[in-house]
Amino acid sequence: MARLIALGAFGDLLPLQVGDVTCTEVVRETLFSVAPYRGQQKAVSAGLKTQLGLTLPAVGRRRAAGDVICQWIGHDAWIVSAPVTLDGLAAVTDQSDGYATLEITGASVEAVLARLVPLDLRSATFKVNHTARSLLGHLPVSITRTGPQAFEVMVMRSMAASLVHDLQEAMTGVAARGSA
Amino acid sequence: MRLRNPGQTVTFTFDGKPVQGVPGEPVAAALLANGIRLMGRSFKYHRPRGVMTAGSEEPNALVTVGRGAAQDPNIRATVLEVSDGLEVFSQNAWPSLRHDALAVNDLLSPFLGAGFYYKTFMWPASFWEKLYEPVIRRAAGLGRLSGQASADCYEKAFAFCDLLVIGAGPAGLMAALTAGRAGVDVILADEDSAMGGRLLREVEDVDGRPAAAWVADVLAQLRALPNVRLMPRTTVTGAYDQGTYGALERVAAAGAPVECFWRIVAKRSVLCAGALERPIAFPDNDRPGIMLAGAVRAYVNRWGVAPGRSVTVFGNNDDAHRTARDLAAAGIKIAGLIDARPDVQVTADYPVFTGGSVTATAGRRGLSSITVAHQGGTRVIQTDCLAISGGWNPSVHLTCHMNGRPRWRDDIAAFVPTPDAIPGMAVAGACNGVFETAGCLREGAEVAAAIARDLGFTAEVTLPVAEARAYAIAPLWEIPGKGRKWVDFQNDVTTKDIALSAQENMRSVEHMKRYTTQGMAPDQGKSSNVLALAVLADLTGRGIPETGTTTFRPPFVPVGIAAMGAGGQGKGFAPTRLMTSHHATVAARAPMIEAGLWYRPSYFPLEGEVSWRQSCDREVGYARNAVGVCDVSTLGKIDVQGPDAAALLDFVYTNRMSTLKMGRVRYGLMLREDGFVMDDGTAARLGPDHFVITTTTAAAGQVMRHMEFASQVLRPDLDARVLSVTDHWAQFAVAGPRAQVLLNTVLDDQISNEDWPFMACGTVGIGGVTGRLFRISFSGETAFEIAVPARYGESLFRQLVAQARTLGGGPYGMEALNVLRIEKGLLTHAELHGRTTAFDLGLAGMVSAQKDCIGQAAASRPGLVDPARERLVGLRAVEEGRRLTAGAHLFAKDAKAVTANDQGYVTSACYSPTLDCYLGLAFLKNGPDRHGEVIRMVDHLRGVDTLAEVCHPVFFDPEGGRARG
Amino acid sequence: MRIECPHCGERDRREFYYVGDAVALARPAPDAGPDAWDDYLHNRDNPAGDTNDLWYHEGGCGAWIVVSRNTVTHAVHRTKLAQKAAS
Amino acid sequence: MGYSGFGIIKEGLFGQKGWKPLWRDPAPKARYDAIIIGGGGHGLATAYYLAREHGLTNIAVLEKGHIGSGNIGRNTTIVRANYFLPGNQEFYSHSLKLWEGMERELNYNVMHSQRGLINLFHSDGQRDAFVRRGNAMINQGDDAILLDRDGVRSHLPYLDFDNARFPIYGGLYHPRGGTARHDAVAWGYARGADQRGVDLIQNCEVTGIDIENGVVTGVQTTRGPIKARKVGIVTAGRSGQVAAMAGMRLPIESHVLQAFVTEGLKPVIDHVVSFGMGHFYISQSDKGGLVFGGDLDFYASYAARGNLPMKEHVMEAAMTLMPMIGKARVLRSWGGIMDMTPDGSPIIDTTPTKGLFIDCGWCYGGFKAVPASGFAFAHLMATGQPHATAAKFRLDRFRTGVGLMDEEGTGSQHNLH
Repeated sequence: MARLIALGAFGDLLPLQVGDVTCTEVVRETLFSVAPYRGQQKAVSAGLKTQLGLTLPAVGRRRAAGDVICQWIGHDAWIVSAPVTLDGLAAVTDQSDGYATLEITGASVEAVLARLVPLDLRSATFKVNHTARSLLGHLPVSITRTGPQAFEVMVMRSMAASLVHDLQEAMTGVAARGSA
Repeated sequence: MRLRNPGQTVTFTFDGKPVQGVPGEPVAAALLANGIRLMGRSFKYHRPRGVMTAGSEEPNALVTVGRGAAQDPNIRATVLEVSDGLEVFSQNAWPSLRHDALAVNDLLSPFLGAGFYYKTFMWPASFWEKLYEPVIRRAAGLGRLSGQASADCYEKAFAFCDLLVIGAGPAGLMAALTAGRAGVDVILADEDSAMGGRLLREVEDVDGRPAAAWVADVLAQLRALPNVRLMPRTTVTGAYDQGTYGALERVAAAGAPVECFWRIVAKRSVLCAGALERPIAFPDNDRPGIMLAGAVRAYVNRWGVAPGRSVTVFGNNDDAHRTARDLAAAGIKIAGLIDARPDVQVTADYPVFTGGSVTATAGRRGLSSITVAHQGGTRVIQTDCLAISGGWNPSVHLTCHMNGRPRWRDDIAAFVPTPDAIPGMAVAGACNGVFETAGCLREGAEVAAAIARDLGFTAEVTLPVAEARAYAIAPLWEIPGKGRKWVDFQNDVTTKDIALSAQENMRSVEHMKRYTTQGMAPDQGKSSNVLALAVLADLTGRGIPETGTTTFRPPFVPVGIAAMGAGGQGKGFAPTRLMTSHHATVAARAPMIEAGLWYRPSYFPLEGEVSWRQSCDREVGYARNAVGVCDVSTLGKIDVQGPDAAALLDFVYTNRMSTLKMGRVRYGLMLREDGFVMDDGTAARLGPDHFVITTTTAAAGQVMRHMEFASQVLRPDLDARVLSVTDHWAQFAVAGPRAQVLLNTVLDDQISNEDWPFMACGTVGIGGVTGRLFRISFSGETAFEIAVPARYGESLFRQLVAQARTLGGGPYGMEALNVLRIEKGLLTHAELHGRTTAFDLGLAGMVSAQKDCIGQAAASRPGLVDPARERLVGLRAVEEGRRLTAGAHLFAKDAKAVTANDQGYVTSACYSPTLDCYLGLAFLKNGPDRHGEVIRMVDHLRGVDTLAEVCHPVFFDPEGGRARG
Repeated sequence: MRIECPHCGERDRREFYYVGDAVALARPAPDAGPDAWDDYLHNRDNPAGDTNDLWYHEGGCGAWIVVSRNTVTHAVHRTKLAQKAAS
Repeated sequence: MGYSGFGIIKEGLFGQKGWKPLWRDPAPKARYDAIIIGGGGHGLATAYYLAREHGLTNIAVLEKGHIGSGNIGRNTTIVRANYFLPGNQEFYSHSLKLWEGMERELNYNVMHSQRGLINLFHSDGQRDAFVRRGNAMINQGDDAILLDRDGVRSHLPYLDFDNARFPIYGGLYHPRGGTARHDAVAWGYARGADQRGVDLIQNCEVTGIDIENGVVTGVQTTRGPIKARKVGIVTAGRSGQVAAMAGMRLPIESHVLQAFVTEGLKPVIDHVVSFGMGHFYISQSDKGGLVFGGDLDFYASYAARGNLPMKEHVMEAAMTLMPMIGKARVLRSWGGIMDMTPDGSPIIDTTPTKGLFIDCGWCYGGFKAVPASGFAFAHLMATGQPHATAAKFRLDRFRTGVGLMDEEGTGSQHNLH
């Protein structure tokens, strides 16, 4: 009989602070991807409303109800942070351990991300609860603005160390400039 | 000589000698201030050279900065800012800048004209690599790399804006101000350390104030606008598609990355890059002390440095007079002004020669005198600085980056940009051929206002009062007469070279460029291109427009590889993917090897083992005799769900998956549409509409893309969803006769052979955690793969390994895995290398003829099913002690090892501890028909030449009884 | 180079994988014969001008996209989801 | 006139007045025995060998721009014979032999420098694949040496052996590989062809191919119609357009490949180095510039210019492999139009139109092939039979699947070779 110990995705790499920017691990017990079958998007949205109190957000958006989030994650797919039952309506796949997620915050956070992400993440164009799939350096990521100076970055769990490496390099460069 | 009290100074060194400089000024200014005119040697003839310009276009004053790993060659002394302790060295001179041995080339110049090397150095053949080329290479080149990695940091970044203004001279400042006030999101980038462009260099008033004061005022206004971002020290280096621009920033902050390469995305842009002055071709026009007139004014007006004590000015336009005026105002002696235009009326208290030209110069290491031919005769003038102005060339470079061709304007004797050469880019000011301040200010403002309105803003144009006067120029390219007249100073190309090029029918401008090397030096012909093609046009009798230009290409200024490649150094080049067992594996001292982006253990050495083979053989024994544990999480895992999931799998796999029973796994083969094998793996059916398939580690990304392609592009009629779950699951192979025993130590419910037959799959509990169990084997043994959510991966791995050790087993790495699979004739990408078919692999039976699948049609091409193809076989070494090696080629037993006799090649080979002999997998012509034949295997590279017996590729347990156990 | 993803908006070229001509949308029947399959797999109009080709938003949302663009100027005229173009 | 060191001295003393044009600028005649469309390296070499090997001198090369304005003047100048698949092996082996005699044959110094090429590998699997290649090279009579990590270090001490993302396991060393001055190859063949009577006609764009009853009769050009019973298409990235004039659809997609050169530097890289994992290759020109490149931009293009992502990727590869290169500055980048085939190997063949021949599909490896391509294409045009070294470069191999030469193993996606 085994006794399995759960470990975080980032090990002891986080938290990390350089200059005025800090990265901390975001832990969500469960994550499920939801990919509605053909013609079932409305039904899926209704199902989520009933079960989680959240409907499917638009492309490029996240919705939250309390701790539960529902976020667009790609072509015809969303991700929710609580178990859902959508039999026959959508492909629901357990991704609870598929991602490493961190939050990056601080006054220079946009400058740090501008070193790595080929998106206009300035607050005028990329607002709170806007989410995008893109690259961070060479890593495929999902990036969401969670506050005026805060973003959440999700990366494939196996790439967690690379994510921290790339962010740390950018954070160090930005901090050394004094102000960006 | 300094014209004003410098105040605070810093000390740097030039070739080891201390020099005083003023913070912020370029090294070239400091050297001139200290009377140092000789700053470099030319590329080919090693001619003494001084500074010629005051900007990044400098062809002569290239220096090396720093030493050791920090050594930085080919830095423009006109851009490099002085700082305390800066070490500056001249380059391309030996033993010293003053006494350069290779200056002998200058004496040999009659023999070293354009393209001389194409005509000689051909005999004897071997002398090229041994003698001629090494000598040429040593003489050529400019600065020297240290050969070591620098410790300096570089970075890259992205920026976005509505409007990118390129250049902060009068046009750029007005453009940024006008658009910025309108509320447009503006980036203003300028390559200088201070913004203002020409206004910092010229003596004139704007809005009733000295121009520099007006600039300061505008910059203050711009800084106060939150929608305007100022990027000084930032050169826009290239224009790319859809409004993407490259830009290089020289970061000023100490300790910060030294350079940042920006990718700027702009809805619109305005090019306000100004203009570059051009020289005139007259004999020996390259001596230190001969400078462009605008540069002379910049040193005098901006930096307060006199480039000479007795200055002469030579030009074909009014800037010559402006130069003399500024020099006189600064109290510098003017030894003469030569205006090539005969009809100019000038009164001045210095000698003026209208209709004159400079016909000779003297002074080996610095100008001492010039000879002037004028309407009244010839005169020799003693002078240590000659300011020349052949007119201005608009900086059209960026507008040519998308193959735009500039057009010639006769009235200003210059090329100007073709409108809309870059989509979204407008052009304003001097780079558009407007050579007076008022016009630049107006054009910058008006162009920006129009863009602002286009973008939906309300813009007003408010213009300051400024100098407005016509640009009066009489084209003058080459002064007639004998002597060498430099056109391309950097590459030592003279008018004679261009003439020889034309004489040899290298008359197209591209041929001339490539034959003479004009325009191919670091300055990319910024000062020489127009002059060169004008000279060529004269020689060929074609006009300048007909002659045309060569193409300006990015980057506008040279960009360091470290800047554009920032982040790539070391491990930054590609992501690394780590298995959940990574730390435990490293702790076990397993050497890690790359598998795609992943790191996997090669083997797990035990105390006392001295070679990898010992460890490998032991680990093979675990699986064959006890139990081995291997992390296989790197294999791609793709979840396929939906009403048509089975149909989609039938379409992407050669064999049928729709007939697979729930709770069962099937081996599957995927083809590319061209009929060759793409990948193999397994499909497990978890529910009626739910499968999880595995891919090889190497092909995981490709298969995912392929599945999406099949689903979205080829079969959108099928309702199925495809998702990678590779990272969610940590998955471990447990292989060996005691695999089941081991599993039962960790599983919540005991399993038996009856419940979990070969190729069964299902859900299991491990310490209360829900996992998956697959009874599949890549070793030929009784084997399972057990999967748990990744957060539990490390924990499960440690427990499996610990339990395995108690059962006489342990972890195994890639080496053992490879041996185990070769013994069983199982395939990896050594065999699935993209050129092999199911037929070649003996798997033709897996290609169902009853249904359509990707690759099926093309796989039936005659060339893909020819029995004579190289097809998979096993090889068993037959000579005692002789190994088989992967990469060796195969020949008939008595044939010579030459291409004509080539029968195939070995893809995988190993020593099999199980069978105590060397085994190989190979592709052999007609292979399956040749079992039992002894063939010759030759690996020239490794020095192996041996015999092997052809056999079936499954060497061990061919009946497969062990896996079914 | 920037390409409009129908989901994500205009994105940098680095986020995309390119496969080639959108001929892929017109996959022949299995029994269409060697010439049809040869054309499909190998032969291309390869225009110096406007073309339709297939891109995959691999570093983004994972959509396959038909891009109408010009091979000489690199102008991008239109894009649409391959899923819609194909069905 | 012949070129020699003596000539250099004589002309140096007498003001260079004696040098003659490298080629004439003849007006096109109404009729030739054969026409070559395309005045690039392959076309000029074809004309040269038609004249020299087959005595066909009443021929013209039609070039829409200037001689050598295509990929011959845009490549990274690498010359090698390190292929491993039948068809390619014998062809490139032949080509390298022609290179080795080229300068004396053409009396023109193309600066062919056999400085050695090292292909690096980064895993055991890659080593085995390179061993297969190296053994094929030796079977073919060419040279190859397997270097281990220390062997690579002795040649290339400046590589990052400690921190590179993909560690250096070793390399395949091809001592006879090297570089040449690309433009000079075009000029040398042009001069040689011209001396043998070939008309090189610049600024003459072919606008149509005349075919009567399935037989070629001549071409239409911007300088008027020209008759010929044999026409060879040698137009690289533009092959699709020209072939379309004859109603052909080719297995070719045209792609942009970028290349880069740095400012002049004192000797620092003495070999040609190729980094397969990073798709990066580099050598140093005799003038001192580091000449390097990487992969295609990967999208079909005729723009002869590329975009930033691939530039950055190439520079990042340089930085992980040889970080000492960081302070070298790129002064120019450009692009060529690559005629990519579905297996990455070329086509030298007849066409369905009698008298019309085609030589294309060189992908981004055409430079080293110039002499053998010209040699084989001339043989095909003159005799109607493929030359033994190029017999496998068949147009129909894709339809039949017979004799595919997919060195990369990436299959029928044009941009992956």
